Amino acid sequence: MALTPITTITTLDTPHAPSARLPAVRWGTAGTALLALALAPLVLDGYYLHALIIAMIFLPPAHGLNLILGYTGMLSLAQGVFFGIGAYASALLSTHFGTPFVLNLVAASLIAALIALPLGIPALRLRTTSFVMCTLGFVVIAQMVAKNWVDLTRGDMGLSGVARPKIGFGDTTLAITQIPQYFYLILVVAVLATLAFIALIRSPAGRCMVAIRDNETLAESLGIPTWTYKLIVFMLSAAFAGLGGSLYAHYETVVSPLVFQMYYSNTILIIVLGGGVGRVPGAIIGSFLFVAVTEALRVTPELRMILYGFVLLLLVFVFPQGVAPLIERATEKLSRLGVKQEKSL
Amino acid sequence: MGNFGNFIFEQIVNGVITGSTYALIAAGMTMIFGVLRAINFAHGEYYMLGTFAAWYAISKLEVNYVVAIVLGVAAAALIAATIGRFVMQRLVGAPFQAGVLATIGISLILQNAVILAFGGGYKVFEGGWIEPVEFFGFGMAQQRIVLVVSAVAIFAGLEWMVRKTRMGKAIRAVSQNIECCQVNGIDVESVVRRTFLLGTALAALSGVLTAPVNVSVYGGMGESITLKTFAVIVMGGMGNVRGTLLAGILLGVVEALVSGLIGLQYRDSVGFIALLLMLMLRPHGLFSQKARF
Amino acid sequence: MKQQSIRRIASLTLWGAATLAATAAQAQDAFKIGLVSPLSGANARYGAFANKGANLAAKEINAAGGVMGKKLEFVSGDSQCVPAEGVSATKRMITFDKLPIIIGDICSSVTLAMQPLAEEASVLLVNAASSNPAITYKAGVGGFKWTFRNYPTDEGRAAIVLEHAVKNRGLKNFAVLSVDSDYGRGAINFTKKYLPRYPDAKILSEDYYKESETDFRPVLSKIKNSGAQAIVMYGQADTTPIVARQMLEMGLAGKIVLVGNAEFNTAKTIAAAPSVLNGSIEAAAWLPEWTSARSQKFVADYKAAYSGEMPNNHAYTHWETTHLVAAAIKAANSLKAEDVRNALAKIKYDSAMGPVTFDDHNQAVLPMVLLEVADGHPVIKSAIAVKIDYPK
Amino acid sequence: MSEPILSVRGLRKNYGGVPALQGVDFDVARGEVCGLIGPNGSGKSTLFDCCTGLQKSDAGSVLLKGIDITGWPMNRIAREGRLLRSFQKTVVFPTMNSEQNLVLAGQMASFPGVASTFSIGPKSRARIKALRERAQELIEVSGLSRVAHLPAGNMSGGQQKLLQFATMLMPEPELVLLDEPLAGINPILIEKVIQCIESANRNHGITFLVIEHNTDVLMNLSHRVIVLHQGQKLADDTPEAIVRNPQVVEAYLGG
Repeated sequence: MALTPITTITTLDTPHAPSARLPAVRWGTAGTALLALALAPLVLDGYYLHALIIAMIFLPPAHGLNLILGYTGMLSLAQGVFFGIGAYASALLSTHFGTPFVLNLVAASLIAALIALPLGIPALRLRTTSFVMCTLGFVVIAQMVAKNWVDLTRGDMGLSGVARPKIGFGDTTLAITQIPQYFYLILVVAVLATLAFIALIRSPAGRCMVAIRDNETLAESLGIPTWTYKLIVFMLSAAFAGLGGSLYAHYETVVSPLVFQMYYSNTILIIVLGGGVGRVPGAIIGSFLFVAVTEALRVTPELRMILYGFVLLLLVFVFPQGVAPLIERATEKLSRLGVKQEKSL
Repeated sequence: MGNFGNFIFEQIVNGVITGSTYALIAAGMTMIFGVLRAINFAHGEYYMLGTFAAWYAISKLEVNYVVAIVLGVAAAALIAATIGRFVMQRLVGAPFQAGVLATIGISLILQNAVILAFGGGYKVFEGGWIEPVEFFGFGMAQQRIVLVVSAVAIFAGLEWMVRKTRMGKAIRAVSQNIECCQVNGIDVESVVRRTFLLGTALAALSGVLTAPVNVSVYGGMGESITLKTFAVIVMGGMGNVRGTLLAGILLGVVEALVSGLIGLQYRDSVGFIALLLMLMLRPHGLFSQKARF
Repeated sequence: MKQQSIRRIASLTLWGAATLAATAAQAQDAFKIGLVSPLSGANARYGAFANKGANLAAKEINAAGGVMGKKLEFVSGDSQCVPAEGVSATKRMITFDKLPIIIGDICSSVTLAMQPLAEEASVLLVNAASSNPAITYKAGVGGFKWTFRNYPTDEGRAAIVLEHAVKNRGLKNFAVLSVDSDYGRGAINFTKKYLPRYPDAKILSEDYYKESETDFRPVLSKIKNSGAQAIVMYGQADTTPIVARQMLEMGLAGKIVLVGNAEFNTAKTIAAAPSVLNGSIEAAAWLPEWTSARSQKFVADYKAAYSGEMPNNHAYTHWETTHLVAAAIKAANSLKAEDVRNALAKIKYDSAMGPVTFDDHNQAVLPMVLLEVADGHPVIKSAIAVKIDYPK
Repeated sequence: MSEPILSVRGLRKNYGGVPALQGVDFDVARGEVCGLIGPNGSGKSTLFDCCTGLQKSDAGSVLLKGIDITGWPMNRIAREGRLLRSFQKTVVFPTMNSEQNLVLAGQMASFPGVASTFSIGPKSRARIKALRERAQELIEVSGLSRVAHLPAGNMSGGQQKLLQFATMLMPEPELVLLDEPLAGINPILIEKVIQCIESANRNHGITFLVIEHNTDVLMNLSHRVIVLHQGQKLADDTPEAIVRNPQVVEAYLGG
């Protein structure tokens, strides 16, 4: 039996006849949300900004997972690996060569993608559970490598003192040290990543991914080289993860083999499933939701993880499609409402 | 060179002992996978629960080890029954990732609940038959022999159960085709419940049996076991009980040799490296004839 | 079922909110200190000890009139040994609770991530249990002015143990079996650094166990066959009984001794396999058997406070560090982080182990005790305070 | 007559020792509608699978327009060979609506390569626009306009059949293999499908190889009929001759 296809999910361009102004409303909501984020530093203090930053750091990897799970239909637990690889790549570049932030950022996602290639070629021969287990194996092995390749990674000592990002050149250089600056920097990266993601799934290739998810044989019979697409998607999702890892390294300023714990893969998975798999807003809503929940639960440190567990069960059984659909429906209602009002006027 | 031969032999024996524990735990997991098609990320937690309950019975209720085994397994089974009823059986036919998410949630709840209740510290497990006996020139606790023997016995029992009993036949039927069973009026949900109960009980049992030689008991002890089990069940060919026994013992032996000849720090990746190699060469598991899905 | 689970969650959350409200209510005239530690997940056990130790100290301090007339209270944060989580907890303490002083974390990677935060917020970060040398390499004159560490680094520890093992005990062939963490690996690196001082001493094999390891037979068989006389173990207290038990069943008792640091000397460990632990050498920051009156009293009070549970060294270091901070406040006669920091820098504090001072890297110079186990009881050989030569 | 568009030579295929095809040879001429009949298990679908690369044949070769395509991956045969097939059990992409299904079908033919499909630049948008228009036409023709906005998974079986048929025509293939196109659809639809096949064959010169159990219809539809029996070619002749062929009658058509 294959990964039970997520047949109920709707693709980006929703098939059911949408209210005429729905897209407008969509962009409207997106714009408002973005504006709200952009203004956040004016009203919120450090802790909230930090929470938002964490959310936005996990956003690109979540997009990556959404791409491979939600749009191509393969569950990969290796996102954490590529997240970690991205983090290590940035940390190594910055500590050894003092390369600028932007370069590290790009390099991190490139390196992640390149490492995904040799891993993906064998792994993608596998189906469903075997593939999941294989990606799980990558996590364990990555941690072993990080711990034992001491010459490169300094092993358990980890790499500390990763440089704070600097933007610009020469005397126009701006050193990012304050939380609000970080916030805007990471906001920009997150937005760019999101746009890239949308572009991807709106491209003809995006349709091919959905086709592979829906019925691989049929797609193959229509001349779509499914294997090639799956490999590319695997690498792309790794690139997204690497991006997040790089942001993480430059924000936390320390990287240790602990970034290869299951924690990160799980977190990314929870974000995507919680938000709504196979939906653009899914990963976005998910990442903020995740941070909101985990941080809110800090009110009871000792009960925190137990409650968190219950929240996961709640997700599975009460919101199996994630929370994005609720919000989408809300916006739709909104749009219909708008129409009515116009009529009444 | 005979010396080296002895060394290898000793390592193999070590491996067989550890491996039979892996096999025991994995057997439960693989059966659950068979009927539910869900990877149980919480499986190690039942191993932990069983051990914890037995520890509690021994050090707080001051019963003897044999009683503790019963109590430990019973306690774990009780919790498993509840979870099976309210969570696992509702995963029938749910998307794969739903199972992953739900079981991660359960493992968080169980693990941290135990930490909350008993504190995070290690507990020393008293009891069991830990007197060393001389065995081909190297010592080992009697408990280890008990462990291997009971593992073999249990697997014999499982084999018989799966082949002969109605329960076993139902399990096999559900593993092959859920829809078909639903049509033929097999109560899939109850089969899932019972399989889950059996599987978790096995995990708990192996926990209690290894506790005397593993000495320590603590809330987080399930995690690493769960990971190892994954490797074993895939190698054994998902849902294949006999294959799981061999895969478990194989993993145990390879681990022992690696940590004996290369280094203990590489031990945990052994399972998955082996798994990856196998998946490349025999994508359907070492022992199952055909892929089940 | 849905309703049920929802209700369950609701009730639990309410419970949490209630407790929070309660703490908030009694928090009027209290002086709050942050305590970041792993409270959930696989490392929760360390955090539990740390919190118990710290809270015990707070109780004692408050019984003696508190700090500057205020009650001393802890705000606890969960780090799960994940930097991101630790940073979240710290951020929360800095911006919400506006805490001037934070104690934390046990896991070095979290502490390393906390350092820059403390620096930016000018919050005093006192570490009580991380052993990664980098922490104080980069502190004080090394850069981070607001980080202090009241915990011995492993460099001195490794040096003392090796010297005693080779010089006084004539051990030559060592096998390494340490925890696979920055602590275990770091200590072994230092051991290797000092090994060349003893020409005929050598390391035959090197193994690192993961924190949840329980099966040591394979590696012990190897060590047995390698003909090593001693196992160099820098590891967790919790694992030592397991290793000892399995050495016992393999008949290695009396043939191979343990040297290093992993609570060889606690009653709990020795009870697991007395014959194995006899003769083992350990350099400890603290151990429950330490004879000083203050230490004995701590153990007694701790057991009294926590239903007979034996404290471990995390409990002690957090207990002692809390008292140290209180002392610094007293000396500074101020609750302002800046004053407390300056006071701490030049404090001369009498810990249960002996006098504590801080060097120019804000690293505590404090005595470590060297012990051997003789017929089931720890015997103190010496107490030495080590100064570190920092990498130039 | 020009070189055959498809020629199968000595094709063999076993499933775990059970022979499904044991040395089948035949040609399909350009522009004809060729019927393929035979009792269940005579290897018809297996033949399709081997021709389209879904299954690897054990022996023999498949030539498409004179090029040996044996062992090519399915997608290459479809793309470069312009050979499409339908499946016995109707399949469409359930979460996509009709237009998306059709655009996807046309995509590979109208994009130069995988890389170019990742672009959302004007060129690629223009390509998609063209595909959209064509898709709409086909939707019109197959009378799916009313349900075109639904996810294909929510359409009726018959509608899915029609959509699948439209999908076959979308990338303007040269050869289409239809596996029981008429199974389980009502008489009116049957008429419709037949018309589509004939017009596609006449107006676009598409060659068809059709498996169908509805022999009466097939006999009228096809220019030539090949009969498979127990993995071997039993007969290959005009419909008129086939219905009179005693072996065929005995093996398949029945009295």
